[in-house]
Amino acid sequence: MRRYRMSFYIKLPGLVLALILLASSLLTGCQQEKVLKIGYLAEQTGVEAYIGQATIPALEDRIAEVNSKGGIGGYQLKLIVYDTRSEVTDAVTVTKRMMEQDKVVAVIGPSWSAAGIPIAEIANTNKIPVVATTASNVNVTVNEAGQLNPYMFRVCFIDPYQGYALADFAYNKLGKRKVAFLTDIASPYTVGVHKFFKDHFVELGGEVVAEEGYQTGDTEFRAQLAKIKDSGADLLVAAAYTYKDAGLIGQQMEALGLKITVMGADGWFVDDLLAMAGPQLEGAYLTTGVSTESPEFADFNAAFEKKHGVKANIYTYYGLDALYAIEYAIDKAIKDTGSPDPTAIKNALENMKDVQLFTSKVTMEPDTHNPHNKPLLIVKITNSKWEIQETFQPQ
Amino acid sequence: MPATTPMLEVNNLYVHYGGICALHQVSLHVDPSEIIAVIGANGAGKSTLMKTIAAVKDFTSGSIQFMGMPLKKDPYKVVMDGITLVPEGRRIFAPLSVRENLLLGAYTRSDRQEVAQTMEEVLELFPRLRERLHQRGGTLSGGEQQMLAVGRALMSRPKLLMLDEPSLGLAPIIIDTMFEAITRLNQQMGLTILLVEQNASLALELCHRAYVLKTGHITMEGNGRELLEDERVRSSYLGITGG
Amino acid sequence: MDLFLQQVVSGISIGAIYSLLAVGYALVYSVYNFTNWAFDAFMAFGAFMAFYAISSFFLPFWVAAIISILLAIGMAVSTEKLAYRSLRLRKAPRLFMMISAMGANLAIVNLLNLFFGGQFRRFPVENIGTFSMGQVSVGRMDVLAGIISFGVLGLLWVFLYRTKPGLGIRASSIDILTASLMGINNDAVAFIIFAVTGVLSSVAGIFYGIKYAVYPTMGIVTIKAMIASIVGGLGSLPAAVVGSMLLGILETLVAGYISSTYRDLFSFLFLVIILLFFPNGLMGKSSDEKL
Amino acid sequence: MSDSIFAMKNVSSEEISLKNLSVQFGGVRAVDNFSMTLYPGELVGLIGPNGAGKTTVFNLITNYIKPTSGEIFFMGKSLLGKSPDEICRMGISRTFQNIRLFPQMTAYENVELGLHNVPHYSLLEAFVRTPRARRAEAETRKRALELLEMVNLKDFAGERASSLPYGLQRRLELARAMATSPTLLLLDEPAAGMNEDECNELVKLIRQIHEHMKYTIIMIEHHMNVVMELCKNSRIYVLNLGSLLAVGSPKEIQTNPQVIKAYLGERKHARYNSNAGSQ
Amino acid sequence: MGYLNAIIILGGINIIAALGVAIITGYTGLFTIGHAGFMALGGYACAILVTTFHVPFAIALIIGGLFAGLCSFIIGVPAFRSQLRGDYFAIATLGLSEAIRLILNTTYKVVGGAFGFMGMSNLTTVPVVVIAVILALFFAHMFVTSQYGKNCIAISQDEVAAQMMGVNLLRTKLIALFISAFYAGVAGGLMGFYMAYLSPSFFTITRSSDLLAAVVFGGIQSLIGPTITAFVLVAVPELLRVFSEWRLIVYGLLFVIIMLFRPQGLLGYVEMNFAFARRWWNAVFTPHQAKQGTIKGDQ
Repeated sequence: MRRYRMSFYIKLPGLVLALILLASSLLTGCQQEKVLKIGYLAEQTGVEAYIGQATIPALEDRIAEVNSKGGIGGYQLKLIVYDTRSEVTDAVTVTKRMMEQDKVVAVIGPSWSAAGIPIAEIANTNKIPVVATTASNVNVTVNEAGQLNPYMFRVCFIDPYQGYALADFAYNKLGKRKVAFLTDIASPYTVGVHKFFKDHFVELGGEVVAEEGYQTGDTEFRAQLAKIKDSGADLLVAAAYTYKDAGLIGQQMEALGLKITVMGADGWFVDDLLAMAGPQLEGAYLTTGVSTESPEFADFNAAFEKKHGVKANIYTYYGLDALYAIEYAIDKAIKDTGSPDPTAIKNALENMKDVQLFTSKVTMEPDTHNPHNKPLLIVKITNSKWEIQETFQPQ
Repeated sequence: MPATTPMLEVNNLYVHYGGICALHQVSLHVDPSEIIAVIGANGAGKSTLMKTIAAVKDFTSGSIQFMGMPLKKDPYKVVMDGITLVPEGRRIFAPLSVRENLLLGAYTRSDRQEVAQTMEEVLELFPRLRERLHQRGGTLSGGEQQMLAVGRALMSRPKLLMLDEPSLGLAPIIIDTMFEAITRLNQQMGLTILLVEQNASLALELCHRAYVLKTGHITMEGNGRELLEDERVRSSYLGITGG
Repeated sequence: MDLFLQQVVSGISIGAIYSLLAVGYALVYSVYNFTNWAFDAFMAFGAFMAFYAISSFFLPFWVAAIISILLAIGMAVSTEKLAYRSLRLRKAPRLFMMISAMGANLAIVNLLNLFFGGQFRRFPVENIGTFSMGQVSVGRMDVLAGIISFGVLGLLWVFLYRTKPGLGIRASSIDILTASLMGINNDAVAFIIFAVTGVLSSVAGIFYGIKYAVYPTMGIVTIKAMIASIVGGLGSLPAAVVGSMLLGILETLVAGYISSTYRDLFSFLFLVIILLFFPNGLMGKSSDEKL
Repeated sequence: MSDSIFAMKNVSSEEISLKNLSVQFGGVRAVDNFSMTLYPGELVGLIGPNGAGKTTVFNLITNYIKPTSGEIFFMGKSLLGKSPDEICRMGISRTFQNIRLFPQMTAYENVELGLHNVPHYSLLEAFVRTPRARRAEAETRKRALELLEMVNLKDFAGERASSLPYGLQRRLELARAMATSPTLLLLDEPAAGMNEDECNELVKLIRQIHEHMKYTIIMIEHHMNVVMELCKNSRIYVLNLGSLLAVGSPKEIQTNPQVIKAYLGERKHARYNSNAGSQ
Repeated sequence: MGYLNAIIILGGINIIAALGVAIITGYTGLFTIGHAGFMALGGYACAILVTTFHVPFAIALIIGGLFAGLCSFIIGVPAFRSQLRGDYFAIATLGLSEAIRLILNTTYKVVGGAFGFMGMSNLTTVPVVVIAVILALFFAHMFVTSQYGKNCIAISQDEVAAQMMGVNLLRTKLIALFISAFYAGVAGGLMGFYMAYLSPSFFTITRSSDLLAAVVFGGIQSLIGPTITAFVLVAVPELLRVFSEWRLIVYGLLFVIIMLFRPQGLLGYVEMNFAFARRWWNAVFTPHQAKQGTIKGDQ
């Protein structure tokens, strides 16, 4: 109690000094021999905190596992995690920090495209590869002018695939003709799915009867849904980036007595959605690159939840995919050139062919840095469970 | 008026606002059943003195004793002990009804019946308030508001009633009624009153004893009548110069 | 017409929740003249407490609600003690309290995030469905939430207008200095006001959680309540309710008839226009100074 | 009414005239059908018990509050609808009953503000401080110090206004009012809170600036000896409950039975001819 | 040391925007929680000028700032005419800022909507930012010490008295708001060309309230205070990374602690010209002036 009374003016400089010391000890931590650092851009706080919280333990487990087996090519791996607060500026700053201060050899993340675009620039400048997890906007790897961002990769498919596949499925398999959209206008991801769905659906001969919007963070959709109900649509496309939106849309549709098929994209694919609005979204369809329901992950899921008290979600998988890809590339780089140089790692990533990652085998397209022909699953929510309907192979 | 122990005793009081000294070594005492006036010009520190005794303002050094005990630090405890201040400018609660204003005066008292009885007494004293019992305080005229403010203070059954500039902004005829009521309270109920006034002649005529406050210092004290006749008081506060 | 009615019903159900929060803002503002930015943290806190009482301790809803309310009262009151009290006593400008509140808010929200995780959770109560009036479907939970919200506001009204402490609080909101001269304990008033804030935020948080979801940043919605209380006129409780209902209905009508994309644009436009014609809000007291 | 005083002036050259001014606050007539005319260079007093509406008259002249009815002309121009700052720039300046200095600014800065209420150089010049801007600033500085000297505050130029003693704050306010180069000065209780010596000094100061600067002055004051002394060659208006009770020379006012009754006090006569409350 | 550069650049950008808020909030006494909107306007304008019209970066920055300044009149003219004050004005600025963000989010032509504005290069380097900060400080200092600036201070101290002393409130407040928005606009331009990308999601209410916090921490009526705190507020969350998940909790508590222990802000009422040092000198070495009133945060 007495220490607590110490004058603030004595404490403050002390606190600042301690902070600076702690920070500088981190800053100066020079690259030790035989340790390779891999960065992870995590959303630990903010609206998307659930992404980072379910991914960090998985990455750490995997790295511990690799290290316990002697590392890669004699190198031990070390994970550097920084919180982005789900803000782009933070993501940019910490990427610089990882690359320039911590001297990471590769970076995992980010999970959203708005951060992916400026980060690509940083990766190119520092010549350190970044493997984005779920940043699915086209411009993340190929910039607006059509030039490849040489150091930016991703392990997910891109927005056009999802929009295209969903439209195809809705028109041809489900026989839907009148579509309504409910889109988060502040999220490039949902706007992208909306655009590509609409393009293909109209091309096929479908009709767009309502296009409604909302803003990230909104929770009230009844006004929009009532309008959609009035529009006579037989299909609602709501490619929410955070699953919360999808859950709320489901709940509020039920409250309004709106019973039409809903379609979403991989932003939905988090088990918590089923807990939130499983019955309400019964019969809804969505696309995903990987499913937590696939039997091959059952053991992993159970072990993960038991160990960490958090359910694995697809962001966990994508994070692991990215890590696996980087592991492969480091191994390859060491084998080819004798050193885990970031540029060598980048070259290895670029030339990945049929490499088994956590979820599937991946071949990287050298000219787009997107995974080649990554299969896309169409999932239906049945009895509050994900049920894989079909696998969609893009041509 | 001989008294054994003073009801209120202020010793060597210093009060500061920021770096400015508002009260300088002020000492005074109030005996039971006295009317004491403190007179002085605007800015002399009269209101500061009142606020300090009401514990709204802290003092830097010195002491204040009430009924032989040091003054409490919190305004509400001071009210519970029996000191009630009628603030300068009345400060009634304009949006509240007259009745609510009066009830607020009795906030520290819990016996409903006794409170009702006091209210009856107050309404007896100021019959005008009874007519306006359910009107909003803000709609009262200035004189009625002053009655309400005094009535509200009386609701707490104070041992010491402090009045800060009760004549402020009132028509002379209303001032007369007001001061009559104050005298009555003192004479009939034996209420001790500490009064701050700028209208020196009025206050001096009414009080038993008075103090003259000048830029934070007590410069004179004495019997009201004596001070009225004092040349210095007459010239500086009553505006009566030789010519 | 049905669409219109449907929108109005939705608007009212949103307005009811805004009202609880806006009244909380108004109450603090009326006495302390500052905007309590920590309000959204209290709301999330209340929702989380109820959520965990039900999901981890399997308590019945009502018990959980009461526990949550009590904890939220504790949270609100201790925030007042730690973050505002000394500023209040020092008569610091309200901006300082606002910043202090912002800090408290940041800390509490991130504590929730740290302890409970950032997932969105469905509030563990049974869905009691909807009923229809003509073509208009109304959520039973919304009706219940509306009734309880207005019930709480009604109780608050009774407390403020029919009890002695309530009278004391109203007096403090008019003139805190004179109130203390009446023997009203300012600390007790602060305690009561922030306790009421805790009740309001917790009830709002629970119903918001039931209506939508429970997550650490759920309090973002309080910005709407802040706007509502400002549109109504800062510091006035009835004005806060009027502003909230107005904003709730207007929002849904704009989304329903003008453009859902530009809903917020219209809401803000509406706010600015109201302020231009009523610089002190619709029912606010004018702050003319005396010379 | 003392006709002799009015007769001396030419009607067309009046400085300010208030015509049948009324204002209501929530049903109460704060000022009721009040008229008043001043000629250049006059110094008149405005007295009356508290709440009589004296400050309200000042507020009406500076258009801080708008009259319910009536008109105000200043140098032949109507003041209605003009904003307080326009009115100030037209040449009417005032002090306040409760001192309203800029508390965190120095004494010097307070005076300076009145001098550059309209800055003397363009905004662009402000950013680079051209020689012209610097000259203008130097000129302002000189003027400000002159004004401070005039009210004997030069030694306190660098002090924060809020840290000055009460009496000096009053004088600083006077200097600030003079800085706007007014022709009409409205003084709201300049002697409030001053002791006898200070009052005498103030009387001297006001007379000096009145003569020196040729201001027209309206002064609200409770200190009778101050008013009586300063207005001994002109007249005093007495307001009661919003309306004009009497107007005349100090002598006439002191003996006016109505004034004595309403203001100076009736009961014990002579004793009450003082400051019946203030603020 | 690119990471340090990142902090210097982001800190510098934050300083420039905070100086803008200091002018309107610290010196003129009008709270704003909408300066992110002006940053967005300046940033996008600057980006379009450079990428589409190939205007030199420095000139584009200034035009972007002017554009933000002009847009500030949209809210300034009506708000000051109807005498909005305090929280009412603050919420009106918030309204404008959110409206700007919404419009940017939904306008896909030219500004790229929610996808953000791409195709920019990285032009904001450390020297650019350092020079910009120095210029910004210099001009801000020139402004607040000018007759215009003093009129602003007078308004913040006593609006009524200032008006009665002939200060044109509308004009003076508009000038302050214009300059303030100009600063924010320039900061926005620098930000865009640092990120080489602009997205409406950069300019949320969080950014606005961070700027306000920087000014309040730094101190009312001070430029040097907000300059320091604006930088520190960028650096501290980075330093606090050692607390990992506790970072933002600690950060929030720091807000509370600073307000409790130094409620007037770090350097409230301390002018840049170091008059305070002179005054301190006088207080210590000249006995008759030692009776200074303490500086109170309250006005």
